Amino acid sequence: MIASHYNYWIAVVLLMIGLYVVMSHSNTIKKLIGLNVFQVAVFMLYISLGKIEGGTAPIVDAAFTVYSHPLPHVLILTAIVVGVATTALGLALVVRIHEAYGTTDEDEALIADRREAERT
Amino acid sequence: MNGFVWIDIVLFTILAATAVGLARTRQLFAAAMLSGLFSLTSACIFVLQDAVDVAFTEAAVGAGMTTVLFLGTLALTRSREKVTPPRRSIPAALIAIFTGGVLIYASTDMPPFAAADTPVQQHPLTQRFLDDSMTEIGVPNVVTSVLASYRGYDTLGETVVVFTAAIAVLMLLGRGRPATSAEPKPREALPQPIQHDQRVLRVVSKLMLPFILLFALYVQFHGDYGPGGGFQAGVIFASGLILYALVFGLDAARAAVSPAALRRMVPLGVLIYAGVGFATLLLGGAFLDYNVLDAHDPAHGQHLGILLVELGVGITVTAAMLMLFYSFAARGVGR
Amino acid sequence: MIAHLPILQVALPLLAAPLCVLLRSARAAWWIYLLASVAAFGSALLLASSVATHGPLHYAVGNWAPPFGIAYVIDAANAFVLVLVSGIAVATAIYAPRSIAAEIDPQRVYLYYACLCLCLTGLLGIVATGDAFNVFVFLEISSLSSYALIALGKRRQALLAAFRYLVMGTLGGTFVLIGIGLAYAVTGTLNMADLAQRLPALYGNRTLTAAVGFVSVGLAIKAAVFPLHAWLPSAYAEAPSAAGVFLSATGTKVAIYAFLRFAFGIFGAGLVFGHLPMSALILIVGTAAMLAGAAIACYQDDLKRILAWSSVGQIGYIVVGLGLASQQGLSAAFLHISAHALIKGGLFATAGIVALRLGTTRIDALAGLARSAPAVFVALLLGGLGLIGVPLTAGFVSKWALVMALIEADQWAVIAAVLLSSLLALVYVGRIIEVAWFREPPLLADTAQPSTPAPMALAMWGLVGVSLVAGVYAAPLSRAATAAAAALLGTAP
Amino acid sequence: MTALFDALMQNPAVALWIAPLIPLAAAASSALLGGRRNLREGITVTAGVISAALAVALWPHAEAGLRVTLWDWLPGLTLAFELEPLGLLFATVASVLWPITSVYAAGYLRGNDEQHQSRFFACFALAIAAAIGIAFSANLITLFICYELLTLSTWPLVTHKGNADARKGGRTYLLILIGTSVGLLLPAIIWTYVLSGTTAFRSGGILAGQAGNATLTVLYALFLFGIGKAALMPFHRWLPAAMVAPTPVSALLHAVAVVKAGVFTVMKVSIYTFGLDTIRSSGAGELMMWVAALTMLTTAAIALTQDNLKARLAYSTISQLAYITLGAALAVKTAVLEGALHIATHAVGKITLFFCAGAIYTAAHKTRVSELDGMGMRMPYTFAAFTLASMSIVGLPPLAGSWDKLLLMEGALDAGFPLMMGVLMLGSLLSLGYLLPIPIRAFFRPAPGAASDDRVITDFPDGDPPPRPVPMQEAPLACVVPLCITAVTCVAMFFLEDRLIAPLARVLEGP
Repeated sequence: MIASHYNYWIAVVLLMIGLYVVMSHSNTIKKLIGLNVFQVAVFMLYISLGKIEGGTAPIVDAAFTVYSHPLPHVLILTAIVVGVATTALGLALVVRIHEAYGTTDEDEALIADRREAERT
Repeated sequence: MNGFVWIDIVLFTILAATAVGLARTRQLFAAAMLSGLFSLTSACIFVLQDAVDVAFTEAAVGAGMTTVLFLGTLALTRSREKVTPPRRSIPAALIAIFTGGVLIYASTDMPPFAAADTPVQQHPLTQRFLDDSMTEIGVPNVVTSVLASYRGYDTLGETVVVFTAAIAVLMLLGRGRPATSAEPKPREALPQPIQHDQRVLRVVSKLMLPFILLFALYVQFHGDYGPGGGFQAGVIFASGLILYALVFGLDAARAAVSPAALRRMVPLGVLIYAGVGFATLLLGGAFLDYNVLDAHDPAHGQHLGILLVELGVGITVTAAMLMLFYSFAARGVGR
Repeated sequence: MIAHLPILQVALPLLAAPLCVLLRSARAAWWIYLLASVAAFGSALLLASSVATHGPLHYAVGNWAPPFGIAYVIDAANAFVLVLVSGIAVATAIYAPRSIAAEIDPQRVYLYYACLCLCLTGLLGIVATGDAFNVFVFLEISSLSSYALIALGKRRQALLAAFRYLVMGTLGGTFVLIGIGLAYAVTGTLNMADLAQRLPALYGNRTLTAAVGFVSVGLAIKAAVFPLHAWLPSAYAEAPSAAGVFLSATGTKVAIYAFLRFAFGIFGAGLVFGHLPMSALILIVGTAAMLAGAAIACYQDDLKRILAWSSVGQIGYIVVGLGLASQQGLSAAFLHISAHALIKGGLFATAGIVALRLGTTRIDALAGLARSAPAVFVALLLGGLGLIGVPLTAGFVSKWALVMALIEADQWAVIAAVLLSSLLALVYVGRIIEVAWFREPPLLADTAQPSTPAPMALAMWGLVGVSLVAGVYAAPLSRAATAAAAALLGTAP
Repeated sequence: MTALFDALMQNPAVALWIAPLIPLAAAASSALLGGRRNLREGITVTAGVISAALAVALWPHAEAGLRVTLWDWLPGLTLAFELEPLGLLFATVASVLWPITSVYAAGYLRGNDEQHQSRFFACFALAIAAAIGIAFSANLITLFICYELLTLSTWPLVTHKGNADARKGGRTYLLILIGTSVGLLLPAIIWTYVLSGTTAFRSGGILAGQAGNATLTVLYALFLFGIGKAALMPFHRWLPAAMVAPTPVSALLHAVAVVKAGVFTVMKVSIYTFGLDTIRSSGAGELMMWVAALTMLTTAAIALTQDNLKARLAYSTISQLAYITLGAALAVKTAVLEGALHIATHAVGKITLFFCAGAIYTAAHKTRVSELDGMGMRMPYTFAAFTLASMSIVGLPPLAGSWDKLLLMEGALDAGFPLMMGVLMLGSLLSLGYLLPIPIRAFFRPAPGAASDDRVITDFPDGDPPPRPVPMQEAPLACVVPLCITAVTCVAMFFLEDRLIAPLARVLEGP
């Protein structure tokens, strides 16, 4: 079990760290960093599905007969791009939030909003 | 147990240490760098697991582009975070542990890692992709044929995602000054020209730049035969120009590739990709059915189609990545 | 031509987005968006009628037969949602220009339309596809564009709302990705039909059970199902009005549709509702949603926030309907999907007009609205009655169907909750109406209110009017919902 | 016009369709005409006269069992109208009193210079449409829909003044009425549907043998409490809360539409959903009978303590409504006939009283009973009408109300509850106690301020008192004429009683 599944478990542990960072931190930049870790862990989970013992990269060549499965790779290529797109958009929002609130901290910004609402 | 296992263990240890360090540090700059390291290490693991294309992309995108964006943001904001109070950390830990627990539970019924008889390997898809694709499409890199043809529609969607991010960031940050500035300029923004005395850096960069761009073109057009393709090429091309901007200043880069041109290139790539789809429709085939592109030789049609859509991807990704960089960088200059 | 409609349905709005950016003119972008949504609506109608007469349509993208390529499958269930989403898109197109002109920097308007096109593309793509991973890709297109659409709200709160939505939404999307991955791990395929065929042999497999869990939680986040709703109220309340109309009417509904498709089209009702205690869980969650959403709505003091919280509650009705997993329950869910989309879209359109006229949507500012803007007020009133579920409105039709389904399932406690939450709806709608109708405006009210632009009024009345017609002539909608439910359950003729 | 009318009468089913459309059209035109007051009120009164004529003209067809399906809305949900004697009686009451109230309302609103008059007339007509819809409903669903429409359309009327008090009253009104209907009545309807598979009204009921006695008792209680408009305690609070409304609205609420819709629904459910035999045999009625009796006595006692004239009338209404509910719950023919008759007689009596209260307010701006001393001579017509109507409600012959009190006592005996006779007598005594002092004060006590004036005026050299020490100060003619008409009707109905209930009596006899 350990030898055949440790790959998955390490990905799960990384995923937990990423998820914890996203959920616990109120700093918006840190949240996005956590989100990245979380997503990379998921990518690892996927990629490990395609691996085959003794296989090689799925580039057909007369020298090889066993290839890892290409489909997870394709899916994760897509997912990586989605990830960077999300990060970019998130960071753009962080910059704007910092301009509008003077902070990159979600909780501080919420408090600022509440104060503003009380004043009016 | 072969030698790979030990490499695995070393890499996983680095990964775990990086992740823990990144979670614990309150220096956002350090966290961003660790996140880059994390991506790079995971790229190594992808290589070990035969996912060379993914590794390539993760290294370029995760370690390269994402880190640049993080640093760009940090230059505009502040780099320390507050201490996380227990009222946030305890529920978060519970959720993380629960999610992880469910996954561990799930993994107990997952097929053994790297076994040959897993459902994934046994499914007819495997044979189709690995054996038949050479006759159907004729591209040795199966990842490319799956990406651009079998699942070409997903890739169109993916290009659209990049396009979306680019216009969203353009909409949010624009290319001009911020509307309101909450606090005075915190410190030097990122892409000022590096001082003249750093001559070595300038010369070396200038020397490297053509090679980077050439390599990007190689990656773009050699994707059929080796790892690579539009995404990787696009990111590399953009990184080359970002390097140029870092060393010679944003204005120099903008003179070389103007933001206006980028604004046209981003949609152009998507248009090329979708245009291929509509062309195949008009030629009487299904959407993105490259076979109809060449009435006599379907395999040639596939080649042509893949070339075109990869070109579309490359254009959009290059332009989008560069545009993202410009947007963040220009925000800093404007202040 | 009909044969290619499934793909054109999604590809036309997709093509429209880059065109908007290339042409770089607000006016041209609007025309493109309008044409794209009209085209999408037209093809959705054609598809729906074709499906109704000839049965499901299959389309293999790239001419790769499934499961090797990506397939589109249109049946009565997704034709229903396609018509709804693209119809709302048309209404948004009519509504948007004046509203956007008032709220968005003119330099960015063309980008905004591009984002609307993209959001439409994403939502239609999720609905039309027959491939599990393709759902994720289009889910992300729609999500990314909606974050951007929301972030451009006038107040700074919009930025924060968009960011929180982004984090939650990405977690949700990634959860879906994990779920798809787990299902892929035990089957080796991504095609929905292929998955559905292979999964029954695996019932009881832990990986599969976890897959159901991850997909459900991920889509529940996207659908803002209580208690994963935290992102919704501020996101929809702070979004620019046009985006509010479109997203409030379609965003969560499509996520719910995706869940339906996963539950019935992939995992199978036997697994989700038979092997796993999902039905009980969904009923509890849905009941909690409709009570909590409506109760919190009563305490809000901003029109858009009331509407947004009310959405949290109304989603509860849909969720309860699908939790029953019966023909009646599902058709009630479909009915409420459409009824709520029309009503809430209409109400957000009204709120947008209020924002344009008064410059704010605070409840206190509505005083005297009935006299200063009688048409807007009447739309607000009719929409509000629909939210409560007063007879002769679409809201009643769907609630009636839901109650009948609950009776069939002997869920008396849930019926009590439905009635109680309708009463709560009466309270929050009553508050709005009372202020707008009976409270005298402050003496110094500026008399120079801008009048309602005709296109905005048209869109508002279109949505409210269709919801009323659907409430009175309920039979066609009811038939469509029944057919949609039958298609999902696999009992369609 | 008459030709059209004849044609309609040839085809009474169409008339059934049209009956609620007339007030709907009036509502629409009032809303659209806006400030053109004469035209607006002219149309309203004309529409009222037409629908009254229509209702009266339908009487010959009362037992024909006419039925029109409006449309099949959803599976299991058909909207349909049906003509039957009880419904026709209620429809007639509503549509005959509508034009009269409209005339009065026009006078009152102008006299008091009220705001939002168009909204008032539109909502008023809408309420009438809803009431007629309730009267002709062929099943519980149709009835429920019209019932809710009635609540919603009267809410703006209750909140008419728009100040904080009015809004608070409106909130109470809406919450209690919709709360009971959605929280109790709707579940009861659903339960009925589940038990019997239909919601149609059938002679003899649909629930006979469908459920056990305990279930039926609970269900009956759900219905009777759920029909909040019938104002059984403890759901009676909305009526006093609605006193903030202008007087013509109170007249509408108390006499024409709202409370009558409530007790009408009670009757209808008792006769056509449960069936009198079922109510009796299952014992379902017994509990509710005592609730009704308790309501009757308690609220009558409260009425005694109220100084505000309208509040006193409001509690009187609650008490009188309990007579009707009691009649239904006794579930014997005589008692049920009493209920039906009381719908009509109390409507005419109470509307007169409210008209009077409004006239007093318009002419003298007085709202309290204690301020009315000596007013009788200043407003002789008003107070004469008030006296007649009071006596009718108390049940003194030869006035309309006397028959139904008699019938109810007979019914109590028939049903085997002689004790109830005592309760009823006590109730009548209390009503005597809270109503008659008002005209007595007005006619026989000297006006407090006027007393000194009288002395000055009477101090004539020749010692003769002037023929009229207090000058007449009646309300505008538009107010006085309607109240005289209704007062006279109180007398006339004493003689018409037989005709009003004969068709219903035949239905109750059964085939």
